[in-house]
Amino acid sequence: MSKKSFRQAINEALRQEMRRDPRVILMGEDVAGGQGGSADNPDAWGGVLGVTKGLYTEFGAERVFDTPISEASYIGAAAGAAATGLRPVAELMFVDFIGSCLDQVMNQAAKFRYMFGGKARTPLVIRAMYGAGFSAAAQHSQALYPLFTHIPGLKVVIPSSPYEAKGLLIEAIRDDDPVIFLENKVMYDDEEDVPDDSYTIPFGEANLTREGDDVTIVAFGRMVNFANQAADRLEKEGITCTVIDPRTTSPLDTGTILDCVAETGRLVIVDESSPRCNMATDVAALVAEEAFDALKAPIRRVTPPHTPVPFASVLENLYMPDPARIEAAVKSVMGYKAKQEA
Amino acid sequence: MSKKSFRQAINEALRQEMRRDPRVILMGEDVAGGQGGSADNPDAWGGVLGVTKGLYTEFGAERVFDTPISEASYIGAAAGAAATGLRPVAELMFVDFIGSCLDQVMNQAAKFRYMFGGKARTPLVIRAMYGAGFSAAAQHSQALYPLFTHIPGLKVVIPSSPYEAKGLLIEAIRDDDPVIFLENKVMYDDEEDVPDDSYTIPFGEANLTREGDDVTIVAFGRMVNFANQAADRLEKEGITCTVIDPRTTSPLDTGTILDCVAETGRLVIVDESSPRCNMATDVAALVAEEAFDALKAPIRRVTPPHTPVPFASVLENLYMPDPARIEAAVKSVMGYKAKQEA
Amino acid sequence: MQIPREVLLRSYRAMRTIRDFEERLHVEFATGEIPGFVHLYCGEEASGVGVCSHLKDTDTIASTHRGHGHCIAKGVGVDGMMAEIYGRSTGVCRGKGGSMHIADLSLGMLGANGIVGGGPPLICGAALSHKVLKDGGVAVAFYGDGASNEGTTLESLNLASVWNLPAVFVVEDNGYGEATASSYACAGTQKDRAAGFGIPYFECDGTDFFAVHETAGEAIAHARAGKGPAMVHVHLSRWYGHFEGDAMTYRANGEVAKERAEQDCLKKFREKVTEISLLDSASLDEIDASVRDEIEQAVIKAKAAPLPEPEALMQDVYVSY
Amino acid sequence: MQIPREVLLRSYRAMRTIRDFEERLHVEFATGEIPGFVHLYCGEEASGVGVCSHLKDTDTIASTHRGHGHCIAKGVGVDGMMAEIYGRSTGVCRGKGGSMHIADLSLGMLGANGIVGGGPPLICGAALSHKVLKDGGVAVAFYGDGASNEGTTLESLNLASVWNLPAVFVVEDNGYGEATASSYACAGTQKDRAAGFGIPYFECDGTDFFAVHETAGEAIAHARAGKGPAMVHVHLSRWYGHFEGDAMTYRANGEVAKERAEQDCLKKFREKVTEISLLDSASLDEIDASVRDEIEQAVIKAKAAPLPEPEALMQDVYVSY
Ligand SMILES: Cc1ncc(C[n+]2csc(CCOP(=O)(O)OP(=O)(O)O)c2C)c(N)n1
Ligand SMILES: Cc1ncc(C[n+]2csc(CCOP(=O)(O)OP(=O)(O)O)c2C)c(N)n1
Ligand SMILES: [Mg+2]
Ligand SMILES: [Mg+2]
Repeated sequence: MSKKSFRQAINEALRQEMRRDPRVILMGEDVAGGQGGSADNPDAWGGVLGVTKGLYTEFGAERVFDTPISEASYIGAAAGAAATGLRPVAELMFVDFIGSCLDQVMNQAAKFRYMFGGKARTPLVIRAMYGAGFSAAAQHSQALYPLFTHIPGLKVVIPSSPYEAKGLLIEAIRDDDPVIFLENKVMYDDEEDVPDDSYTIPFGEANLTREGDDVTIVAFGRMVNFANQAADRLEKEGITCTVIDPRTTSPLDTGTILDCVAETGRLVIVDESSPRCNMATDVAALVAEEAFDALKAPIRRVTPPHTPVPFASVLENLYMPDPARIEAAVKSVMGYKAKQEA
Repeated sequence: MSKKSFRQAINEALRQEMRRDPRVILMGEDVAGGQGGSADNPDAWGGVLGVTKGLYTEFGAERVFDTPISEASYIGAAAGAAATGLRPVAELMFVDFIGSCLDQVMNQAAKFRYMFGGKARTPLVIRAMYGAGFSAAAQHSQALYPLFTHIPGLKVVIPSSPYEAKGLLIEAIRDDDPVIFLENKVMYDDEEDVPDDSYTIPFGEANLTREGDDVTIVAFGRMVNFANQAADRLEKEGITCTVIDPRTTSPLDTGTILDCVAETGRLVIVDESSPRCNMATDVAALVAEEAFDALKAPIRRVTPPHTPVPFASVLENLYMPDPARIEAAVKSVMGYKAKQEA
Repeated sequence: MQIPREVLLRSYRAMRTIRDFEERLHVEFATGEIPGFVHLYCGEEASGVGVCSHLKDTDTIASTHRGHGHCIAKGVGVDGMMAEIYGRSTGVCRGKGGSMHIADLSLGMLGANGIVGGGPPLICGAALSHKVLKDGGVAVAFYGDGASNEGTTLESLNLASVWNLPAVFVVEDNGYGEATASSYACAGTQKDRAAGFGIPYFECDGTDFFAVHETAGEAIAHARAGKGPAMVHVHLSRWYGHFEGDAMTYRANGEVAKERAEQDCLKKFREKVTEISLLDSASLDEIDASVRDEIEQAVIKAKAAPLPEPEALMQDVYVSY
Repeated sequence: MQIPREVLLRSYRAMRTIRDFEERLHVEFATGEIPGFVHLYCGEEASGVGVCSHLKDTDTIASTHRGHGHCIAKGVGVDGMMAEIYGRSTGVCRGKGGSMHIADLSLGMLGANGIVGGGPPLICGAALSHKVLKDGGVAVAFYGDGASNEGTTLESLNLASVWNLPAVFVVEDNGYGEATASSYACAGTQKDRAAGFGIPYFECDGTDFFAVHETAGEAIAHARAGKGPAMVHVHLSRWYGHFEGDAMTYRANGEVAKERAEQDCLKKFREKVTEISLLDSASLDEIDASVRDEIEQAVIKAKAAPLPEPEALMQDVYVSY
């Protein structure tokens, strides 16, 4: 066990799985970097933010493949390789680039197993960065996990810390279905204790980062941290919250969410993706259908507005959910009085 | 006023707008059909199901453009043409093909206006077929409007009848934002009275196809008809329903939905798209947040399961929501007794 | 190159099987019993069979919406295919795929594909598997003239070249993508496109099994030898509409009839092999009869086969509510 | 072809403006005041300016993530650009776009683009507008060697050719896409790719304004005359990292220094015009001084400019809850 950054945790997961299983290969734009360059330094980059650094040096050109800038063909190639015996981990760099290759994910990889009557397995992992807060503007800041969650046949993972990232990525690589693994780009330098050995965290099992009596907060990825910050502050005012990190949006641990709401009777959902047809609506609908009885107050969603991500920091900060808005939402459901009662 | 099919209504909308405004152009695969063919019959097809038939003959090669099978470039071209003075209507054939060109829709057309600080207008309409029920299997049967609804900057239209189709398509062509216009492929031969003159139906104004006291049903596209069939039967048993056709999922007429739920206190949502992060969850979340007080029962969703669309009719029929399932859902919310009361 | 007798017999049988399978589907579709979209390969048999005559089960192919011929050429059984097209639980995809999604990974058949341009990227991946796993296999993407304009196809040519993959790109150029002629939709030439990505180019008459066999043989040998990808441009004609129901109003009257009369790959094959006494008419007749029976049986079995059970709806996919 | 003095002066000024704008951004970025991703065009000035020296406001261009040079070459003002990069409300996109999304439709500048390969399809559309509206305009897509492998780019070459569009495709080949060399990532040649889609091909040294001017002039004239698209392959080098923060460990030591010393388009321009007495040193010095001041002022104004108001978050987009 030692302190590791989110970046290191992912690198270590990849390294350990590549050592364990020769079928695990890596591909993506500059996942090594420097191919053909005049410095003759083919491991120059290790991905645009250095996450895969050193893997080319250890595993070589037979396992680590830099690609042309051609997302449709190499993500499709990853799907094809997965269906024919390899276990590729493909890096899409920014999840925003899914627009260049969605067909290979949505109509090919995701559908093979079902459409071919169970005769195909597609053990494919697609890693990509998501999220705002980096001043990267509208085309490099989207969250987009609702798109993937909507598509049957995909599994979708959003780790909320270095520990989570390592265990979930190893699980993803060992899974036989296509998995979308989303990394928040502003969290790469976050650190925490992470075991040195290999371990897995199962999909579809939520993590309760804290338990409380008053309000259940469901949050995704980086928002788990914001939710915990809000809960810390609220605790000082005597409001205690359960914070649920579902870890995976597909499969979703509906049981844990429903159980917690049954106890607290109040629900706030924090989702940094665009507000329409997103995970906040997904969880709200689940609870409004299955835990209606338990609800003491309206279900509040904390999300960005339905706009592209603006560039200027002053606007981007307004755009993003933050601990203060979560706190306000929790207080509003605590303060709720039904009209009949009021 | 005369009886027109869904197909004719769309054809007429296109024809009238092309007559009215020379900047309106058409493009897509075989929207005319027969270019370069040995029969020298360049208006051979009028789209794969004949919807644009005759428009090439009337407007010629300067207004109607057959494309190579290259969705990314021609949908992108439509976006670029829209930003530079034309008002293109591009046909994507099956909405399932969005995977081949999502970037041009999501990161280009949808974002121009906001990202460029209001300096761009993108009056683009993308028409595409959606929906199951045609035995067209997993890659030609998806609904996918939740994907578009999730993306800020797009408007999304799902007409539920020939009358609706004509008025909404004319509105779409006159709108200055990019509009996704979805046509249910099994409805093209549906007929009803449609005015011969041009008319528009505004976006974001729901249509109440019937009003009742007991349950509000929100349904989309073809599901509006199923909802009305269910409501017909329920009426005979003394249960009366309000059926809401929102017409557009983005903008969504939240006011009408909330008002109706305030009156009936019960809500069933019928959505033929995959169940996760879809319009059923979107509307459920809205109501669970904004009309919580009024709710007398859980919000029920009638959707397909979270699987690809199967080919065999026997499975596809099980997959699709139908009037019987809607009826059952309505009865279940009518029969609901809170645990406290029960 | 002398083609072994057993390869000739097998290839003729495959071509005949495709022909009868397709002609029968054409008839069956008209009765309304077959749902969905059906795209027939009739007239193009020598291409799929000529190419696949060089492949083993451990090699991989990816096909298109017009996939029946490639499936049969790669060894997928007609019973399972027919049952699939009829949506039966005995279908090769248990009735869940249908005509456009027939696949059998165990035979290296990576699937028909409803998405134009869907196959070439997948074939880069299959070729990568062959390369990394060092199993000596090659991977072949079949795609049409129309599909040659998809970005996925064009990117794949580059990717295969950059990675020096054992991949062969077979452009089946039947002159049309739906109703639009390739003379309209394809600028430049396939030959120059191959050159644009540094890929060796081969072409042949797709109605002549021997031409396809020889040309594809060279291209596949090139790829199998580790020399990188190759392109084979096969000139063809399709005899039926784009899909069943298409009246082909974009093609000149009599054009198809002429092709049927003059460019039938089965007739040409028979003429050639009997002329130079490679095979005798009797053994071909025998094959014809046996195939006729096989197709008849496949239809009877398919019609009698059980429909999928309701449980199948939720099987073979992870489902979260 | 004799280039008018006023075009020479304007072009030199544009190149100098780009150079100073970029060198200054390099310094300002290091202070941490500029957020996000910044990709510098330094060293490549002669390309954007040489091409745009043939364009009017009514012509259209689409650019890339490395867009500042194209914007300046097309006439976008540096005050608005600098303010945009600083995220101010006075920015050309009101602070909502940033470096990667500078656009000014009124000047025919269809936007920088954060998506590699995003521009070429848009340019097909702009060219279609010029053609349908018969305004005599041409549309130019700038894109990199890396982007030349995107399916969108390759499809666009075909589409432009099939539609016979007044479109020019300018491949700015600086040898790298991020850290990966084009010698690795681009199979074949740009020349053969152009041929693959029936498009005339031109190439030139992108550090020589006169070469770019002449070559682009021919290509643009071809397109403007209604003869269809053309490709211009411009050979270049970039002087800074892929983005600010990239240490360029993939390039040999001293490589960039050598290029700066020997292939500086501004030096080469000055040498040539003074040698043959087209312009005198003094007028160039004057431009240098004036540009230096302009950039200084742009930074001062940008830093002093107001941030966007909170309301801007919800403006210029239709918002449904
Ligand atoms: C991405 C995509 N675009 C469009 C279609 C509709 N479509 C199906 S087949 C076809 C024509 C394909 O032409 P070609 O590649 O020449 O193959 P052929 O039908 O001639 O065998 C088209 C446009 C599709 N299925 N997928
Ligand atoms: C679709 C997409 N893929 C990848 C990226 C990440 N990316 C940004 S710039 C770049 C390199 C582009 O190389 P090139 O086209 O040669 O342009 P240059 O940077 O050399 O000017 C990459 C890979 C992106 N922005 N968009
Ligand atoms: Mg064809
Ligand atoms: Mg480059």
